[in-house]
Amino acid sequence: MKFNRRQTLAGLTALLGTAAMPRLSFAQDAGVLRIGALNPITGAGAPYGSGMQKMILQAAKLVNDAGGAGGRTLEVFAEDTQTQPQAAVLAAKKLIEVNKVNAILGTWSSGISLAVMPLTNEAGIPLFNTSGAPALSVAPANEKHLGYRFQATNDRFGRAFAKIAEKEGFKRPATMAFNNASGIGNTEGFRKAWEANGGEVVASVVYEPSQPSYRAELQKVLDAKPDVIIMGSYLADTTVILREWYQTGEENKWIIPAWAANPKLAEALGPDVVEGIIAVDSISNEGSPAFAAYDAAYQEALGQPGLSNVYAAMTWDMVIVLALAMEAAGPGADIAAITAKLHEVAGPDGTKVSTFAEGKEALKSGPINYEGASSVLDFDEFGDVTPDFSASVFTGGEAKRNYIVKI
Amino acid sequence: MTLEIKNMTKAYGGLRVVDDVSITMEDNDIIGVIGPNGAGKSTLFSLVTGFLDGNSGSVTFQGKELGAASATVRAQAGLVRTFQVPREFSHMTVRENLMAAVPDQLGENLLNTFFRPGQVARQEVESAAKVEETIAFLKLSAVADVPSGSLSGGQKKLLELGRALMTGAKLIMLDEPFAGVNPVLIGELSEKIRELNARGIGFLIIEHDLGALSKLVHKMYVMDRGRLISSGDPAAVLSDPVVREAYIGGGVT
Amino acid sequence: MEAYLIAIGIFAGIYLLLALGLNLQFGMTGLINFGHVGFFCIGAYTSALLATNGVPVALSLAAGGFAAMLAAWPLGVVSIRLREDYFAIASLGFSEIVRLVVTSEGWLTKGVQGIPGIPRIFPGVSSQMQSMLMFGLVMVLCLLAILAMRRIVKSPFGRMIEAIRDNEEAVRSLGKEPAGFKMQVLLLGSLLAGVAGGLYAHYIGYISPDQFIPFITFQIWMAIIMGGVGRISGTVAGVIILMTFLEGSRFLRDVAPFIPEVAMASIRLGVIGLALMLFTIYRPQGLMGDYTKR
Amino acid sequence: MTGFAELLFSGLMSGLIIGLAGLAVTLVFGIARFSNAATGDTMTLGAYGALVGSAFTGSVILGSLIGLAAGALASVVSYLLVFRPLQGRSPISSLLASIGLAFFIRAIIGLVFGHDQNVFQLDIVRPIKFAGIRIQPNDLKFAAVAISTLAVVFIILHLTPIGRRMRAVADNPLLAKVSGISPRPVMLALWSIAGAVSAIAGIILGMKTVVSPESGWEMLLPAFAAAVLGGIGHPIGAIVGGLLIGVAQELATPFVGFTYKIAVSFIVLLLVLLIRPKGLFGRSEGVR
Repeated sequence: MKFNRRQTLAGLTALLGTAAMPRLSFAQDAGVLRIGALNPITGAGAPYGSGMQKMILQAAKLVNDAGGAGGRTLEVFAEDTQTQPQAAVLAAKKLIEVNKVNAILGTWSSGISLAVMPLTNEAGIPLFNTSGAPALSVAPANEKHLGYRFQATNDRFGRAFAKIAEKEGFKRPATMAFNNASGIGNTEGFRKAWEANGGEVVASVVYEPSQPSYRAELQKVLDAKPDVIIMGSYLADTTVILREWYQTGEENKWIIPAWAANPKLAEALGPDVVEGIIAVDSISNEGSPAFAAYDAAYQEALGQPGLSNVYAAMTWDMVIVLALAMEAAGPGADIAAITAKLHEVAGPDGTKVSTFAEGKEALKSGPINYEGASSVLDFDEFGDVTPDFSASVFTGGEAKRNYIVKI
Repeated sequence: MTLEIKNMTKAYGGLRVVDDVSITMEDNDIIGVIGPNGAGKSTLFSLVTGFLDGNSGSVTFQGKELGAASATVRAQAGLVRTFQVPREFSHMTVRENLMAAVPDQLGENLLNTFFRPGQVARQEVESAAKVEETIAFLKLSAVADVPSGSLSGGQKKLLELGRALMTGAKLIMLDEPFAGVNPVLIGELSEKIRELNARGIGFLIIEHDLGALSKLVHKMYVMDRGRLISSGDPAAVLSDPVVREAYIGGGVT
Repeated sequence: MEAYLIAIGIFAGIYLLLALGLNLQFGMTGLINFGHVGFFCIGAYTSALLATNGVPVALSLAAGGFAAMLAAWPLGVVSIRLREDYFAIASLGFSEIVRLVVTSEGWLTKGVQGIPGIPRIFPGVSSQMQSMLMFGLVMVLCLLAILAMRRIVKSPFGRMIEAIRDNEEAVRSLGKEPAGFKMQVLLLGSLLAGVAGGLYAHYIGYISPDQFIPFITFQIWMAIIMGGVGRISGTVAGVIILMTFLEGSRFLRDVAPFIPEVAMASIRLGVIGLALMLFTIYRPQGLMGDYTKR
Repeated sequence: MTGFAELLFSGLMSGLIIGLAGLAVTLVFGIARFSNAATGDTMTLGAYGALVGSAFTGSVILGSLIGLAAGALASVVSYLLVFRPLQGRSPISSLLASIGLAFFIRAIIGLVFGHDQNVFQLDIVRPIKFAGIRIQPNDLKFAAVAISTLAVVFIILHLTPIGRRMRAVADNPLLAKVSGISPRPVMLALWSIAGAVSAIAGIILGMKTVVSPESGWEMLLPAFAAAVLGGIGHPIGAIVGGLLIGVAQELATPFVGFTYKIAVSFIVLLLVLLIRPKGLFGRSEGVR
């Protein structure tokens, strides 16, 4: 009796197992290029992930509506990284092995991209990411040059911070960083650039998140009497730190990445506290026709302005650049040939285009230069882009763009 | 002298649960400790076997002052107790319970388990033979392979006695061995205790069942509210008016 | 397709190594270890650091297991004699300290940047072959661990830890010190976790501190509680259930498209929580458990 | 020097939150005899309850009372559905179930409220100066709330009949049972008090920082540490333990580095277990 029960259970478990097995992949279709959308739908990246995924789907639809690229249409397979490397690796395996995708688009945090890149390298397919870690540019991670980054590196952010601090005439900067790769990447990038210019960073602190108070950290920084504090931070910790700072009565300035110094911060703290904060962002290529197209798509899909999710603009560009490369490589080209064309269609030389349809047309008559929604999108030898940066200053609770820095 | 308990005292806050108790016991003795509920008998056991730390007093066993020795060390020295509510290893069979009690098993070390399996197996065979003897002696053969949790109260008491025997104890302290045991089994248990005593094992027994106990023990101590109030020959102790007073709660004058 | 299944198999094997150790500790001995991921982390980092500095992978894997075991020792010395739930809290604190040290001591561990480019275990083979070999290795190690567990269960040692789980005081009354047995169990479980960590690091190729959060520990707990506490077959079943659940939720949208994907993280967490509660209340012996034993 | 004093003050403030959470842990431990890992998420629940309450009533104070009631209610429900069926089983079962409960609460909060941060709309003002030390008016209010909470808990425990019965059960469950104390009202009282105290801790934490589904869980280890440091089952001990940990975190980190700030509470915990497992105020029974 007991044995029977256990047998039944074992059988049930096996059944469950089979139910979870993916459907068998369809036979390869010559007219279709499969791409994987691997985004942080859940976990820490959840605020951006859905938008990123939807923009990939939307852009792919646009490409297909324009008659496809290189004679093929795009088919998108979407997976969730859960913002966790283990889950991301399994998801990438599934995309590569089960769905047989030819490119993976839209990994978000550096930890995820670094964990997924060995898999895409092995499969010989490109990985388009939106992560900041410098390690993603070089070997061992990017030894095959299949990694393309649509986001500015942390280093570049740091350089932008330094430019802005210099332009604003600050003399005694201090830094505070969230203890992760991106947070420290920003402030260390700033330090390198600032010290290369002969400046001095008067104090720097790295803090752990989720604390009831950051007074000790703040005090260490404030004791050095900085005239500006450069942050490598996120929304939640920035909210607490700024509140506590305001309550100390100090009057230094702040330079904060825009993903932390955003409208939600102003809403949480009120206009008085955020007054004068300089928010720095790699700018989406606003005002460009590509951005307008993206913005419209984003508005339609999510009911929010496209500006609220810079990463979605990046994933939008990913699809279009890939499709243009397919078109340039011609019908039947394999993914290696397509990847080889990426620099060409996005690079600075050629007819400027801002949509896929436009680019497809222009390619008939010569080289093109896709100017993206997220940036002008000119890849360097590492597959990195160098977007422009904006400095926005909060006045009356709203961030107003003051000027643009080029690095 | 096998065991000498001197001036043992344990207090919780102001309440002296065991108050200045001294008991001595020769080799081969069977000694009884009686007293009403809450007299401190079980606490005294815990103090002597190292399950509790006393406030003052000392225990000497076979000429060695035990000091702050742990329960484990005391048991290893041959001073082994049972519990009022039997603490059998309930998911293990009777046989496994007894096997577990065998001292100095090589196989209790993981390295030996993996790297000297032959010796471990040989030792297991030896232990199993001893366990068989004990099972036969205690007449537990019928239940030898039954999970001990499902034994009757009396059988559990027997099992605990058996485990104590397996450790090679020199002095076994039984906490209410007759409680909840049917009269037939009580007689048998008493018989076993006498037999073992004849082989040289001393017994210190806490009990409520005065009838059975008085026939068994050579000497009796009476505790009430933490203190020793009487001691001596069982018959004399039982006729002591102080004892009667304590037991019957002052109802009889 | 096969490669995806093999990848799941490799992860399942790694989880199984973790679960077997935890089952030895909790299921068989009654030791509540909430810091299992800490030893996993130590194994992963030790092996990764050694291998990226040129030590042969076979050696670095062993060193990972050994380092995890070594780290368990002081934790045991400090807290193994404590009551079981105190040990639980102490071990949870321990794993958090491990994560913080790994995060903060960048000179050694590369801190928050993590360690990229950890060498594969089998150099110079195709990726397909790599996965196959890796799967084979993980399965062989799991098999070895299972055989070791079986031998332990049948040994005098196994009898003793079962006795400890049933009644610690009675064990002491027989002249045996539970702490010594618990320590051995802690060390062996940590060794397994350390080896699992090394395998994980070399398989995934990149490790960073945020991969070693306490949630991993509780996933393993869920596996052994659902599968059957104290039983090897239950542990295997539990890990299969866990992997089916974790990966199966990817396919949930095919079945139930009305659930928004954003909600999936909460749903996964909630299901794990609910399973922990329901199983402890209604079926403490787990799916594969046996009423006569525990 | 004023810097030092300010850090001390800020440490005391963090310590009050940790101490309140530790108080909830220690109360449950003293009477229900297990470590309740759902304490942190009950805090979160209280904070969200207060947020919703404030939004409905337009008053932070009324909202907080609603949050407090939500915490107490959730706590009682969790007792009735989860912990009562486990009574009489080993404390491990309850501990495991409480972890499951913690995850479950957090999942529900995540589903209902999403993962974005939320804040209480409190006025943010510049500090007042007292003997050169900058002090936040809000901090003073929080401290007052925390201290009155303590006072209320102690009044309940020591001056009401139900409180006396609770203490009797905590001192000696067997004896209490024998002397005819019915466990049901004692347990209901315990769980509502523990839930309310957790909720208050969560609300203050939420007001000082931000409210997100994970915020309470992150406080769990410090809360445990405070309870153990004070001697588990000992209410005053938990508060003192919390204050010590809060102050130690703020004062020690300039020396050990800020990234080790949260490690301070674990290290305190391990040290206490090593040197004095019964804690500062506790009795030795049941620790080893």
